[in-house]
Amino acid sequence: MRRSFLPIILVIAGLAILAILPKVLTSYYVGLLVTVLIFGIFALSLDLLLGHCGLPSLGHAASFGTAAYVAGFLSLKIANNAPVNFAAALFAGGAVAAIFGLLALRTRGIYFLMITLALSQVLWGLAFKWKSATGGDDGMPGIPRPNLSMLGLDLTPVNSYYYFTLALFVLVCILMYILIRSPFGHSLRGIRESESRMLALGYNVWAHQYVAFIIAGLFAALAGILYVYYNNMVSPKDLHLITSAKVLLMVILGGTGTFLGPILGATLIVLLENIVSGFTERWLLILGIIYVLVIMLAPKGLLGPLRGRLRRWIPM
Amino acid sequence: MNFWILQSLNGLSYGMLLFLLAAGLSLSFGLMNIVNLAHGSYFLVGAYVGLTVMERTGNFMAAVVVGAISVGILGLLMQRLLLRRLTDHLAQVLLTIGFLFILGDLSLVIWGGVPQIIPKPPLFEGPIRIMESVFPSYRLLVIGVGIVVAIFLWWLQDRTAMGANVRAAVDDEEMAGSTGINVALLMTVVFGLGAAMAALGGVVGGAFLTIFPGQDMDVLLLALVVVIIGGLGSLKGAFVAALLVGLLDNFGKALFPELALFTIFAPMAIILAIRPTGLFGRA
Amino acid sequence: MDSNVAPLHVENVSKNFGGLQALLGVNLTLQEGERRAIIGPNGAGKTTFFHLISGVLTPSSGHIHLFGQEVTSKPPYRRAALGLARTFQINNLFPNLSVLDNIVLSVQALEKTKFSMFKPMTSYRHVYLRAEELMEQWGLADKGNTTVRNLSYGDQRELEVVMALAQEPKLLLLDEPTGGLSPAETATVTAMLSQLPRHITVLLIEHDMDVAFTMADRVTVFYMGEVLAEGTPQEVRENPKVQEIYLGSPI
Amino acid sequence: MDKRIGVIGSIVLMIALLVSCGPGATPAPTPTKAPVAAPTAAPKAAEATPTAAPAAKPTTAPASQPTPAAKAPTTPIKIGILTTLTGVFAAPGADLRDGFLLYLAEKGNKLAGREVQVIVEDDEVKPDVGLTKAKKLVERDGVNLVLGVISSGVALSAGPYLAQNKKVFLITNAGADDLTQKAANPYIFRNSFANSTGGMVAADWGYKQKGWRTAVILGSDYAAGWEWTGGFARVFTDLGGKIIQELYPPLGNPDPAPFVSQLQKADVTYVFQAGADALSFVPAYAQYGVKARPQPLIGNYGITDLSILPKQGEAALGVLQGGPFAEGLDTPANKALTKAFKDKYNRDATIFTEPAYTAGRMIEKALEAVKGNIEDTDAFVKALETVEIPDAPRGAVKFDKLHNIVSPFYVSEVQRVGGQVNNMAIATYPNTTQFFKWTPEEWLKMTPLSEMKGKWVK
Repeated sequence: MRRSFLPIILVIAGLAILAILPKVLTSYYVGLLVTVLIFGIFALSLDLLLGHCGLPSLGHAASFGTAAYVAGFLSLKIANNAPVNFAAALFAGGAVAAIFGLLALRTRGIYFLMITLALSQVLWGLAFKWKSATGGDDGMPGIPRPNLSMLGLDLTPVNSYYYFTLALFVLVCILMYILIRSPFGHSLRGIRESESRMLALGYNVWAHQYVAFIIAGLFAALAGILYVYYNNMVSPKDLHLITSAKVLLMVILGGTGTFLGPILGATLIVLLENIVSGFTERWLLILGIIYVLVIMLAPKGLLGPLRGRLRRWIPM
Repeated sequence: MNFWILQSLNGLSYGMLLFLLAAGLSLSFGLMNIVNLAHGSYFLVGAYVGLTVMERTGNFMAAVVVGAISVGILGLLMQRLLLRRLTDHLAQVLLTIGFLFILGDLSLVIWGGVPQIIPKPPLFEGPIRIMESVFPSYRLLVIGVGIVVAIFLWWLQDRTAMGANVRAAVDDEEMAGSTGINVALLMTVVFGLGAAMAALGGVVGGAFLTIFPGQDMDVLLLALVVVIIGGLGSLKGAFVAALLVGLLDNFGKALFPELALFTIFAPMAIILAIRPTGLFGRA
Repeated sequence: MDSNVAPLHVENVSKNFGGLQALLGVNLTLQEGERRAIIGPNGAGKTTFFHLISGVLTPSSGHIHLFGQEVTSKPPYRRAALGLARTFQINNLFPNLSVLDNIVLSVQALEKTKFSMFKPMTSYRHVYLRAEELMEQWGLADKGNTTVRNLSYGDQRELEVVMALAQEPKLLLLDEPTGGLSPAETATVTAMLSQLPRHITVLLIEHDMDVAFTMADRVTVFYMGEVLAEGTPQEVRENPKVQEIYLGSPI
Repeated sequence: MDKRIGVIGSIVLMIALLVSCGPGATPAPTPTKAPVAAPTAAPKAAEATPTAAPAAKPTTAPASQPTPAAKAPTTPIKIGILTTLTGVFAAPGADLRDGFLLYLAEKGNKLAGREVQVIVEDDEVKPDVGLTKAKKLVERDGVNLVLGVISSGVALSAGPYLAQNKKVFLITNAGADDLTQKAANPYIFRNSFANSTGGMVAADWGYKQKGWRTAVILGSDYAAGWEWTGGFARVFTDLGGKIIQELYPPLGNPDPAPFVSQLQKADVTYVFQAGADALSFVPAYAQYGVKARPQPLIGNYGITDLSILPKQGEAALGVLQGGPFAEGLDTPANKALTKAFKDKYNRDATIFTEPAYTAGRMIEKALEAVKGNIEDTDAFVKALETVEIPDAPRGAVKFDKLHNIVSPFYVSEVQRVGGQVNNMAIATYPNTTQFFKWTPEEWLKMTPLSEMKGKWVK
């Protein structure tokens, strides 16, 4: 196993650029970057399922949105106690994944897609209808950012929140990197390639998938928590099929099973969504065309053609 | 007593509409193994085309026929040119979500954002008396249309050569191909038929449910609930589930309006937990 | 020998799919170290039988014991843990992974560390050493970095067997190991199989009668879901019912 | 293969281009530390004397007098329109936008001598998208003022942000009572209406003029539905009337059947329905035989607004509404607006057009008072508070202490006039405030109407 120093240099350079960006960008663009990082985490978590396990969840927004609602509800209605709220929201997002995993992992293929979709839409319906707890369609606005005063951190200004998000983003990347290189990560890819062979080899396939489903749910929950505090609000949209599909598009646009792919996909889609809509009313049409073009012309994603070369750096 | 009769009729007519909407979706799932999230768009576009025809000609039959045929052709083309090439379900999902956006936005450009309603045929404009109560005659027409379409589909599937070929192709595509059935063409036709039925539902529904931007998503979710409860690919399942959902939704709203949506989501979740393949789906 | 400690003891096993009776009242016991071949025409239920033993399918009735343990409705991975390994009739590999990674995953299956999430795979040196040793032993050493889907069919077929061997099995099920191979490749694989140490019990399905009869100590014939005959190659060859099925075929 | 690379390349290029033309030359104000303690409490205190001249509310007010003397910048004034252009409220959103653009066009794109640059953003009727777009308008485009907003949910999420950043937010539709009551803020104005007022006018008129004593109320199950029907119920019961049934269909419920078919007999049905829900409700009311009982239908002014009225057919004739406007209003300004809008956009002006159009006049008048210097926000807020338009299309309008509109309210009826159906005013309630017949203190002490759902039937 030869090691090249190039990737390490690139990562350090990338981090340096990310660290400097707030100094040169206006607050609006720093805000966009925060969104990019959050969706980067979200997309990475989905890629753990899609790219590494071969499980195409159409309901990944369930963990994201549930955590967002729990964090929002606690901060707004109970107390702005960051550690407790973070833990509770992470737990809720993971619990949703644990329950959904039990139901969905009994099935494969088209049924898996439909069940994950249906289950997450049930949660969406709950958020939409249970007005007294969730605010219904209007969501819950006015959620304060976490107060980490005991650490001397005020996360209210967008720049501080950016660094906070960046730190967690880097943490997620490191954890994900360790995970996909571990024996567990290797097993997941084996399962993606052939479940029946893994079973015959003696792997408890279900347990691997279930654990991965929960881990992915936890990372998605983290993204949801960061999102609700960044926006200061949460709404049923965060649980909707369209959100799940958007993250899927991010992963596929970038390239599944690659490390940079989901992050690249998240970057492009977030920028497109926020910037194109300022130029034309017809941005939904453009977004639709992008979905079609990506699927028909670049089904392996932007990094797909480069995958062979990237493999040397990143286990895939 | 009166309440129950009236609300049952409401639920039945709504359920029949759901059947028109969901039958095609169930077929494309179960027979062709295609996940089509643009199915709600067929309903919406069909309704809008029907509206335009109705405004030009004033003939409700013409609106139904033109709406169904034009959307049927749209479905044919989408299946033939794009969906057929995608074997991966996930790719189908994202492609059809793209079309959900595209067709929705194009409809907004062409027909504007104002909610629309298709004028009813004059014969069915008014109310009729049923025992003590008053009921819109048009909703009885909807029940009739639903029954006719269900019988037609059953006949098509069980009593015609085309239906036999479809069943053969689903059981064993290679075998069917080797006996001279043009499987690819057959699938395209069935897909187009499913799209046309959704459009038929759009025109019929457009006369009492209105047509508005965003309806594509609303009806898509309803259709998915019906298909999941009924079981992918089962016409019988789609029929039973559509009536079930129609009645549940109607009684749910009438009795517990706060729980609207839940009265249909909860049965779906329970069925998924107990029988992931739906009431009549194949394992 | 007491059948309770036999590597494989199948007792009156039946399997039906809907209305179709795939297997009916099959009994079969293997002695330790035995080489047993299963032959029979297409549709006789041979592969179904393998699926029942390895746990892909559960019998409709009857019992299966591995090394004296009842495993009738145990999941496949539990049976693998008892020392069962199998190959597949149609190549069942990890096509987008390298040959090395395929074998590493097989070796790792024995390890308790397969759920470990915190240390990189590459830090488990002994797993790689074992994998490299296997590649060396079975002539795949120069192909370690090749992606499996780019391997020749013959090499893939060989890898099927190597992956099963990497599990260090006590009982090995081989589903047509030479299926689709050229005569030369068949010879290679046959040679490979005959080198297997005698403490491994082998059950193989074979279409190639030459391979079956040279490899096996005993032969079982399946026909229409039932055991038609069982015995030494010589006995089976001379069985009139078997000859009837294989009418005209040189047995 | 190369086709794919081409597509990928062009997507990347497109995005790169979009990003690079992003930041623009004007560095947006960076709210390094948003003032959390916006002076939200102030207005309530100032409310003690409702008839007195506007008191100075914003804490920074004293400095505002001399500033207009300083020359106003010559750069364009940037105005953001936050509205809905996709989804179920796309049509109202476009009417709102075009109402304001029409006024600007009439003024040659100049207000108080300064060029006006308008940036339109689509909130998709989603509160979080609305907030994101508000941030974009402020932080990227550097707008001086934001107007519009169809949905109260969006207004409630974007409002606090805009106020924190000291941007004037002029709401031209969203009617949630809270916006100018509990959530009132020195920087938030509303020139449309508060939800409950229309219902209160309808109840007062019906009880006194029509002699209605029993009523059924039916409202979409969200804040606006509770507040419109609640306004009706509060005044109706206060006068001595009785509510005998309350029904709340979900919002976005195009099939009114389960509800219409269980309406009980009463002197009147009061309804809040909007958009597609209203379009299907009015015909269903006739087809289920309720209209013929006879049981008159009165509702919010959206149940038969002009964009859907012609499609509701005969069933709509005779339907009554209470609201701050009626399309058939016979004022010179309304006739001029109706004609100009039709000429420019080739469609009818609707109830969503008038407030946005009048917003143009109100902003212009306030700008003239500060000599175009909108950058002095507090002076501009003060000027806007005192703006009075005696001849807006709907009549004389001004703001109350909590920055909600004071305007005439109308009871109108769907009539056929010269072969066309329209909403014709049949009674006028001049100078109506959001507190109707109560004082602000009395009103604010009562339970908010959004919490009264389900409590009217005794």
